[in-house]
Amino acid sequence: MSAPANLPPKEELLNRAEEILKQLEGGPWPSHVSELRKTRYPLHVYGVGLVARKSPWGPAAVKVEFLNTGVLSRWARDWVPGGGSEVHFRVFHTPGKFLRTDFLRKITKISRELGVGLIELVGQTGALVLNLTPETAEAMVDALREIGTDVGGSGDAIRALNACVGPALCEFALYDTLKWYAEFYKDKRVNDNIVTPSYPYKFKVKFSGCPLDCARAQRGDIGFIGVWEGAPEVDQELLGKKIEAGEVDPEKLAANCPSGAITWDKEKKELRIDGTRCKKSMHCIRAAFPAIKPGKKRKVAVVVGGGSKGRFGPKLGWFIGYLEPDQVKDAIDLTFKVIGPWEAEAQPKYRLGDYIMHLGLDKFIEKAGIKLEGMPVSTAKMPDEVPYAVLPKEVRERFLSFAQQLKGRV
Amino acid sequence: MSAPANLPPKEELLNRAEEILKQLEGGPWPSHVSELRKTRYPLHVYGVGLVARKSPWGPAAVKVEFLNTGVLSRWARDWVPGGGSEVHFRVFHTPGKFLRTDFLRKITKISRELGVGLIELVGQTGALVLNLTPETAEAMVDALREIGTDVGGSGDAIRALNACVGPALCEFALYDTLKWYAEFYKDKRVNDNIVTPSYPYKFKVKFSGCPLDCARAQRGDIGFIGVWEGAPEVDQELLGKKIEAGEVDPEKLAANCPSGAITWDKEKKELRIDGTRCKKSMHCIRAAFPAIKPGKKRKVAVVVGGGSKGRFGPKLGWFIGYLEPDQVKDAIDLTFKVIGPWEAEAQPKYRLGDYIMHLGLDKFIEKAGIKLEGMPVSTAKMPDEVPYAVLPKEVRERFLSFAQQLKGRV
Amino acid sequence: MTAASMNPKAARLQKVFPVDLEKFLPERVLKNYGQWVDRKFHGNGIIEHISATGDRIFTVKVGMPPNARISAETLDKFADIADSLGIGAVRVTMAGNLEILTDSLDKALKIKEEVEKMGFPVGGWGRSLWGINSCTAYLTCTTAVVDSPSISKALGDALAPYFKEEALPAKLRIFVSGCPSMCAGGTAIDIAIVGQWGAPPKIREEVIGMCLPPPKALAKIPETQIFLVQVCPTGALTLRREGDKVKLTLIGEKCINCARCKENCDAFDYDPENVGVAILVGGKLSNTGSGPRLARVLVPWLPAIPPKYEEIVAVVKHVVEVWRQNAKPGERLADFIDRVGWSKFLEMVGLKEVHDYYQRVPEFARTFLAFRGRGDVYKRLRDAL
Amino acid sequence: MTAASMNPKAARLQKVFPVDLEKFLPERVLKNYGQWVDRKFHGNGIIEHISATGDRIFTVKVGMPPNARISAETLDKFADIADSLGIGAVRVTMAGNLEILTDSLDKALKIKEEVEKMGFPVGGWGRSLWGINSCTAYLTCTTAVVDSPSISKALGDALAPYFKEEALPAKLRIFVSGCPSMCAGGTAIDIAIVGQWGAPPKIREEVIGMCLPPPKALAKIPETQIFLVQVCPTGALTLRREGDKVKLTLIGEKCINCARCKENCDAFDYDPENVGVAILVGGKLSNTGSGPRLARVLVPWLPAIPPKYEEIVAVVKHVVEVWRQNAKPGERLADFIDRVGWSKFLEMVGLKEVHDYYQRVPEFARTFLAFRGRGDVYKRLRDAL
Ligand code: SRM
Ligand code: SRM
Ligand code: SRM
Ligand code: SRM
Ligand code: SF4
Ligand code: SF4
Ligand code: SF4
Ligand code: SF4
Ligand code: SF4
Ligand code: SF4
Ligand code: SF4
Ligand code: SF4
Repeated sequence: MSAPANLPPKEELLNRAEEILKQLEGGPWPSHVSELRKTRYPLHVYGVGLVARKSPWGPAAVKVEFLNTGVLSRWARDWVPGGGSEVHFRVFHTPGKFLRTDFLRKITKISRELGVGLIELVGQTGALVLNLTPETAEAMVDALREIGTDVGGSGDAIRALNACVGPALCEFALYDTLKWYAEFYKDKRVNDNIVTPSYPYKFKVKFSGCPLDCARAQRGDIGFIGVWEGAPEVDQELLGKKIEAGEVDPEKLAANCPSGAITWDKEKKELRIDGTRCKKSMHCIRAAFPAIKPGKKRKVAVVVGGGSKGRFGPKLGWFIGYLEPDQVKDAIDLTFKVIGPWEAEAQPKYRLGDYIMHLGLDKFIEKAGIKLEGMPVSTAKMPDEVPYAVLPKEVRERFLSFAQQLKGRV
Repeated sequence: MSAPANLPPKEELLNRAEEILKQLEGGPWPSHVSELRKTRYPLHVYGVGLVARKSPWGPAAVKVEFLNTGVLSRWARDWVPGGGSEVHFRVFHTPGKFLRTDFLRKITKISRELGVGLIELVGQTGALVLNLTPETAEAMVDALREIGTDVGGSGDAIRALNACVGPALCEFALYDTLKWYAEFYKDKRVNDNIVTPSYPYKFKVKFSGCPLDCARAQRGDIGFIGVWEGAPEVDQELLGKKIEAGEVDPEKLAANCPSGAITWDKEKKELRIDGTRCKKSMHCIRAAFPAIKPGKKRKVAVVVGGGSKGRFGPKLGWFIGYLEPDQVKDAIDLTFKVIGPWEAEAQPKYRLGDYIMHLGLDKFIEKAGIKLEGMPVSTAKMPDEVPYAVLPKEVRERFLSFAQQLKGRV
Repeated sequence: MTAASMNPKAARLQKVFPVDLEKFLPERVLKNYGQWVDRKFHGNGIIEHISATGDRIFTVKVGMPPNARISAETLDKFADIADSLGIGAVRVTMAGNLEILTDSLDKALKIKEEVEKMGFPVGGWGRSLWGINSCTAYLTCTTAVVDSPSISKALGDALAPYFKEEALPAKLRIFVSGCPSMCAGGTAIDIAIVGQWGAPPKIREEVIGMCLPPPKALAKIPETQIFLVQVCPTGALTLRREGDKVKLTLIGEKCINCARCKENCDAFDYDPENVGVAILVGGKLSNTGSGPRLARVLVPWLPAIPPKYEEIVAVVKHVVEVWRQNAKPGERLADFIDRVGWSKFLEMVGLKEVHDYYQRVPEFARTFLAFRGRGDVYKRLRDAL
Repeated sequence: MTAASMNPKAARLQKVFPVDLEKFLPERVLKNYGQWVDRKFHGNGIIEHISATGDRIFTVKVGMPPNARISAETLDKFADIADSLGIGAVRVTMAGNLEILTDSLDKALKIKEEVEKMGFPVGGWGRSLWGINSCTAYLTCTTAVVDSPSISKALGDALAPYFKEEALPAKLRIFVSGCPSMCAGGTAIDIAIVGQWGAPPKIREEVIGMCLPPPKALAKIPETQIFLVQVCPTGALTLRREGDKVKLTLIGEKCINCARCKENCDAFDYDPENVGVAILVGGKLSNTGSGPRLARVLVPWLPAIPPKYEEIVAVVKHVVEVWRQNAKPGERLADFIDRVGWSKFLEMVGLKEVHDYYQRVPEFARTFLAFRGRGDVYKRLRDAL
C-alpha cells in the first residue's frame, strides 16, 4: 500500500509511534504492546502503522521447502522507517488446547530460540501462531515436528481443525469432540488437503460437543454439533430437591423454555417436557443441571456452509442431518462428499456456502450424494414468496405426482 | 393470443364447451355458469376458453366520451367460433356496500335494460362491476349518474376506494371508515386523479376500522387502519362475570396473547395488560368482548406501499405513523404527499412500494415531507447484515455525531 | 367553467360519487350508526349486532357464486327476500358475499331457509371457511392464464361443509387468481392459488410492433427508454440488432415468468401445455396471531384441468386437513405453520421437494431477486435441529 | 515411497499432528475424561468441575492481551504458577483466554491472586463479559484497514469490570476485526466491530499488473476468466479497452466495499481519511434463546482513531448499558433485541438514523444483494404498530 498522505518525517514519525505505543500500555486490560516489548518483534513497525492508520505490512515471500500452507511472511512497507520483516507459522494446536507445562516450556523455548519470543496463543480458526524470523524457519519446522506437532493451515486448503474441550472438562459433551478431532487429522485425505491448497477457497471443520456451540461450528464450512433426540432427561427426585432448596423455580423454567415444551404439573409436582417441541436451547439444562440433562439418545448434527463473508456475505450453516456419536469415520467420508461437488464445480473464491446458495441446498445434497438420518424435508434456505417461476419439466412432474398421490387419499 | 394447438373443429369445440359448462353447474357450491345462463353474457366464449385452456378474450377499444377509466372492453379471439364481445364498467360502490332494495332494483333494472343482466357484486378492489354491450355504454353512464353513482377506477389512476363496513355495523370500528371513504371521494384532487390516468401505475386506498383489517389496508398503496394507544380497556367487573360464567378462561387469555402483555392476578382476580407490549392482535378483545375493548385513545395507523406484485414482487405495507380519527382532511393531504415524489420520479409501472424499495423508506419519507406522530425511528424495511458499504460523507458525519454525543454521556 | 355550464358529457369529468350515507344506508343502520356494543354469532353465517339503543340487526351471510357473478334475475329474488323477511336492505361484503339484513333471529333463520332453497349456502364467520375469492379470468380478462372462477367452483364444491357447518381451527380464506397479477387479492392469505405460464412467454412477431415505437425510432431511442424493456424486471426483454433491424428479444434464461410484459402488451403468448398454478400457504392480512404476512410457495406448479381441477383440489383439501387435525383452536394456518416451523409443516404435508427458486437462480437473474425475503432462515435451521 | 524412505524434507508432506490424547492431556483430565457430572461456578473466572470419580478440577480463566499475543517470558511465568499452585497444565480456550488448572478452590484463589499481581484479570463465564476476540491486523496482516488489537485494548479497558466482577444480563462477547474478512469470527456474535474502507478502493496502476495476466493475454482472455473480475461480486471490477490497451477498471458506483479484491491482490489501496468501522449487534452462535443468528448493522461507520478510539468505545458502552438496564436475567443481547423489536431497540439506543443500505442501492448494484436477509420485516411492522 502506498504511503498515506501527510506522514510526518522519519524522526517525528517514530516518536509519535512510540507515544501511541506507550499509551497502549496503560489501563486495566492486559496490553499486547507490553508483551511485544518483551520480544524481538519489530514493534516500531506496528507503531508507525498506528500513526499512519494503515497496515504497515506488505506481502513477502519466504519459502520453506515442502511447506505450502501455514507460513505467512511480511515486509514492512517502504514508508516505514527502518523497515522490518515478520514471518509466522500456524501450528496445529493440541487436542482441547491443553498445554502441560513441560510441553508449554518446549514451545516457549522454540519461540525464544528460533522465533522472536512472541506467541499468539490461539488464532480464531484454532491454530497456535508462532512469530519467527526467515532464517530459522526450516529449523523451527523440525523442532515442532520433534515435539509432536507441525505447521499448516492457510490458503485454499483444509484449515486448522477446531474442537471444544468436550469430554476432557465439560459435563455437557454429547460426543467425543477430541477423538473426532484426532481421527480427522489422522485421515490421509485430510492430511493431503492440508498440505496442498487446491480448493476453490479455504475449508474449515469445527466440532462442538453440544448445542451451546463453543467451537462455533455454525460458522464452519462443515460443523458437527452434539445434540440429543426428544426431550431432555429429567430426574424428578433431584429436581424436587432443587426446587425445595429454592435453586430452581419450575414455573420460570417452563416460562423461559423458548419452545414452550415444558409444563409444570403443580399437583403431581412433575415437570414434563414435550420432546417433539424441544428445540435444544439448553435453557432448562443449564438452569437445573444435573436434575435436567440432555436426553440419552445422542446424535451429532451436521451443518454446512457457514462463513464470515465469501461471495454472498455472512452466513451461518445449514443443517443437513444427523450422525451417531460413534460415526467419526462416516463423518470424514461425509466431509469429502460435501467437498466433492464444490471442489469440482465452484468458481474460485466461492466458499462452500456460496456454492450452495448458488446451486440450492437440495440440489447440492443430491449432487454430493448425501444421505443422513433426520435430513430435513425442506432443504431450502429460503421459501419463495413469488408465485411465478420458469420451471423445468422434471420439477413440474414431481409436484404433479405429489398431487396425484393425494387424489387417491382425500 | 394465438389459437392453441390441437383445437377441435368448430362443432366439436362448441359441444365440448357446453359439456364443460354443464359440469360446472353441478355440485353444492353456487355456480357462476348457472347465473350466466340467466343473462345475455356470451357464454359459449367462456366455454371455448375452458376447452382451449386459454383466455378467449382479446382487448377491444370501446370508447365512451370523457370516460378514461372504469371501462374495459373485449373481443373474442379469432379462434372462438361465433365470436362475441364483452364490455364492463367498474362502478363506485355505495358506502359500506349497503344496497337498499329500492336502489338494488335500480341497479338490476339498469343491468337488464342497458347491460346484459349480469353483475359482479364487488370486485376485489371494491367496485361494483356491470357487464354491458358497447351500444348502450353512453346510456348506462347516464343512468348510473342518475341514481347517484358513476363509472371509474382502472388504469394508472386512483382506483375504487374501499372501506370496511365500520361503524355502520361493526362494534370494533375505531374510526369512521365510511365517513373517510366519503370525504376522500369528495376531494377534488381525488376526483381528478380518478378521471385521468397519469400516474406511474395504479394507486389504491383502503380503510379498515381496526387491526383485523377486513378492508385489507395492508395491501393498499396507502392504507388506514384503526388502532388504539396502550392497553385494551378492561371492565374487571364484567370480565369477572364472564369468567364465572365459564365464557372466558383468564389463564388462556394470558397464554394466548401473542405479545405476552397479559397477566392474570389470581389473588386479586384482576387481569392486567401491559400497554407498551400490546401489539394490537385483538385476541383478548375478540375472546372477551365487551369485557375487554380496544383502548380509548384511538388512532389511525397509516401504512404505505403494499401490493400484489409490481416490479419487486409481493409486498405488504410499511407502517409510517398515526393520524387522529378526526384527521380525515390531513389524511387526504398525506395521501397526495405520498403520491408526490412517486408521481414525479418513479419509473413507469413501479407501484408506490417498488419506488419506496428503490429509494429507501426513510429517504422517501424525507422527500415526501411526511411528519406523523409515532413515526417509527427505524424506517428501514431491512436492517443490514453486511458490515461494509460505500458511504457518503454526510452519512458518516451523522453517525459520528451520534457517537460524539455519547462520548459526553457515558 | 362550472359543472352546470359544461357540456353534459364533459361534466362527466366531475364524477358522481355515492357519498351520501343518509341516502345509501338502511334507516335502522343509520339510527344505530357507531353505537354497536356487542355481537352474537348464531351458528355459521348469522350475526346478531347489538346496539346501545337496544336495537338489533341480524345479518345472514349468503355465499355467492365464484367471482361474485350473479344475474339480475337472482338478485331481484334476494331483494324480494330482503323486503319480505328483512329490513329492505342487503349488503355486499368485501369478499363478495351477500348479507341480508333483518331484525330478529327468527326472520334470520327463515331467510336462511329461503336462500338455501334457492341453492345458496349460508355460512362463514369465526372458525370456518369464509369464502373463496376469485378474479374474473376467462369470464372477461385478456391476460388470464387459468380460469379462476371454475377453479373456485371446484374448491367450493369440495369445501362447502366448512362454510356451512363443519368447524375448522380458525378463519380460512382462499384467493384464486388467474395469472400473476393476483387480482383475487395477492398472496397475503391462508391459501392463494395463482395461475402462471410455467415457461417464458413467446413474442408474437406479427403483433409486437403495436407495442413498440415505429422501427426507425426504435433504432434510435436508447434501450432504457423503451417501455417494454422498462417493464421487464430482469432484463429478459432487450433490444437486439439483427442486420439493419432492431428487434425486441426475449432471453428465456432471464425470464422469471412474472407476466409484466403480457400485462402491458397483448403480443405475448404462451403454450397451454406449460400452464399451471402455484399454491401458496400461510399468508394473512389481519394483525391477529403473529401478524400480517405474505404466503409462501408450497407447490410451485400443478396443472389446471377444467372442470374438476382434481390435482388442485386434492392439495388444498390435504393442506386443510393437516391444519384441521394439528392446529390449536383459533390458530390461523399462517400461525400454525409459524409455530410448528416450515420444515415440520412440509413433513406433515408429506412434501419431499420444496420450491426454493431463489437459491437456484443463476447469477444473471439476481437483479430481480433482491427483494425476496429470506424470512426465518435461522429460525428454520433451529426448527430442524 | 514410505515416509521413512523419503528425503526428510519431503517427508514433511506427511504432517505430524498432535493427535495423541494420552500425550497431550494432563493426567487428571485423562483419568476423569468423559466422567464430568456437574460443575460449580465460584465467582467470575473459576469453575469447579466435578467428576463421577469424586475428583475435582478447578479452572481459573485468565484474560489475555488482545489477539492472545503473549511473550514467551510471560508464558513461562504462567507455567511456573501452574507447576507450583496447579496440576502442571494450562489450556487455551477457543477465545484465547488462558485457563490454569488446579485441584482445590484454595489453590484456585491463590492462582487468581498471583496472576492479578502480574497484571492479568481473572474473569468471564455466566453473566459477564467473556472476552474480546481480536484478529491480528496491524500486528502482521497486509489487508488490515484498522487495527483491531488496539481497539480491543481500548474496549477491554472500558469494560474490564464486566469481565472481573460486575454482572451483565447474560454472556457478552465482542469480536473486533480489522477488515471485512472478519477473522475475529464473523458477525454472529453479540457485538461485532469490523474495519472497512468507507469508499471504493483505488487501483495502484504501478503494481496491478502483478495480479493480471500479461497484457497480450489480457486482451485475449474472456473477461469472465480474469481472476480479479471473478472475485468481485458486483461487477465493479471490469475490463475496459483504452485505445489498444485493455485495462482493469473499478467502477466506484458498483463497488460495495467488500474487500475481496484487496484480499486477493495487494494493488488495491485506500485512503485513511475514509476508513472506519461498522458496529453490528445482536448476533450469536449458540443455540440458546431464539437461536444462532447474524448480527445487524447498528452503526455503519465510525472513525477509528488510535489509541483511545473514543467514538467506538462510547457506542459500545452505551449499547451494553441499554442492554444491561433493560434486559431480563439470562437474556443475550440478541434475544433482548428480538423481544423488544429492532425499532424499539433503536429508540432505546437513541439512534435516529438506521443503516438500510439494501433499499438505497441503485438498480445496478442489485446483483450482489440478493443474499441479504430481510429478516423480520413484517414482524417489525407489527412491532411498530
Ligand atoms: C491469524 C488469523 C487471525 C487471528 O489472529 O486470529 C487470520 C488472519 C488472516 N486471515 Fe482470516 N484469520 C484467522 C481466522 C479467520 C476466521 C475465524 C475462523 O476461522 O473461525 C475467519 C472467519 C470465518 C470464516 O472463515 O468464514 C477468517 C476469515 C478470513 C477471510 C474471509 C473468508 C471469506 O469467506 O470471505 C479472509 C480473506 C481471504 O480468505 O482472502 C481471511 C484472510 C486472512 C489473512 C490471510 C489475510 C492476509 O492475507 O493478510 C490474515 C493473515 C494475517 C496474518 O498476517 O496472519 N480470513 N479468518 C486467524 C487464523 C489463525 C488460525 O488459523 O487460527
Ligand atoms: C376486476 C378485477 C378482478 C375481479 O373480478 O375482482 C381485476 C381485473 C383485472 N386486473 Fe386486477 N382486478 C381487480 C382487483 C385487483 C386487486 C385487488 C385489490 O385491489 O385489492 C389486485 C391486487 C392488489 C394490488 O393492486 O396490488 C389487482 C392486481 C392487478 C395487477 C397487478 C398490479 C401490480 O402491482 O403488479 C394487474 C396488472 C396490471 O396492472 O397491469 C391487474 C390487471 C387487471 C386487468 C385490468 C388485466 C387486463 O388488462 O385484462 C383485469 C381486467 C379484467 C377484466 O376484464 O375486468 N390487476 N387487481 C378487480 C377490479 C375490480 C374492482 O375495481 O373492484
Ligand atoms: C363483513 C366484512 C367487512 C366488510 O366490510 O365487508 C367483515 C366484517 C367483520 N370481520 Fe372481518 N370482515 C370481512 C372480511 C375480512 C377480511 C378480508 C378478507 O377476508 O378478504 C379480513 C382480513 C384478511 C385475513 O383474514 O387476514 C378479515 C379479518 C377478520 C378477522 C381476523 C381473523 C383471524 O383469525 O385472523 C376477524 C376476527 C374474527 O374472526 O374473530 C374478523 C371479524 C370480523 C367481524 C365479524 C367482527 C367481529 O368479530 O365481531 C366483522 C363483522 C362486521 C359486522 O359486524 O358485520 N375479520 N375480515 C368482511 C366479510 C367478508 C366475507 O364475506 O366473508
Ligand atoms: C472453554 C470454552 C470452550 C473451549 O473449548 O475453549 C467454553 C466452555 C464452556 N462453555 Fe462456552 N466455552 C467457550 C466458548 C464459547 C463460545 C465461542 C466464543 O465465545 O467465541 C460460545 C458460542 C458463541 C456465543 O456466545 O454465541 C459459547 C457458548 C456458551 C454458552 C451459551 C451462552 C448463552 O447464553 O447464549 C454457554 C452456556 C452458559 O454460559 O451458561 C456456554 C457454557 C460453557 C460451559 C461453561 C458449560 C457450562 O455451563 O458448564 C463450558 C465450560 C467447559 C468446561 O467445563 O471447562 N458456552 N462458549 C470456551 C471459552 C471461551 C472463553 O475463553 O471465554
Ligand atoms: S460446546 Fe458444549 S460440550 Fe463443548 S465445551 Fe461448550 S458446553 Fe461443553
Ligand atoms: S432444552 Fe430448551 S427448548 Fe428444550 S425443553 Fe429445555 S428449555 Fe425447552
Ligand atoms: S376492520 Fe375492524 S372495524 Fe372494520 S369491519 Fe373488520 S372488524 Fe369491523
Ligand atoms: S390485543 Fe392482543 S396483543 Fe394486545 S393485549 Fe390483547 S391479546 Fe395481547
Ligand atoms: S389475476 Fe390475472 S386473470 Fe385474474 S383478473 Fe387479474 S389479470 Fe385477469
Ligand atoms: S416481464 Fe416477466 S414474464 Fe415478461 S419477459 Fe420479463 S421476466 Fe419474463
Ligand atoms: S480481519 Fe482483516 S485485518 Fe484482521 S486478520 Fe483478517 S484479514 Fe487481517
Ligand atoms: S471486490 Fe468488493 S471492494 Fe473490490 S471492487 Fe469489487 S465490490 Fe468493490
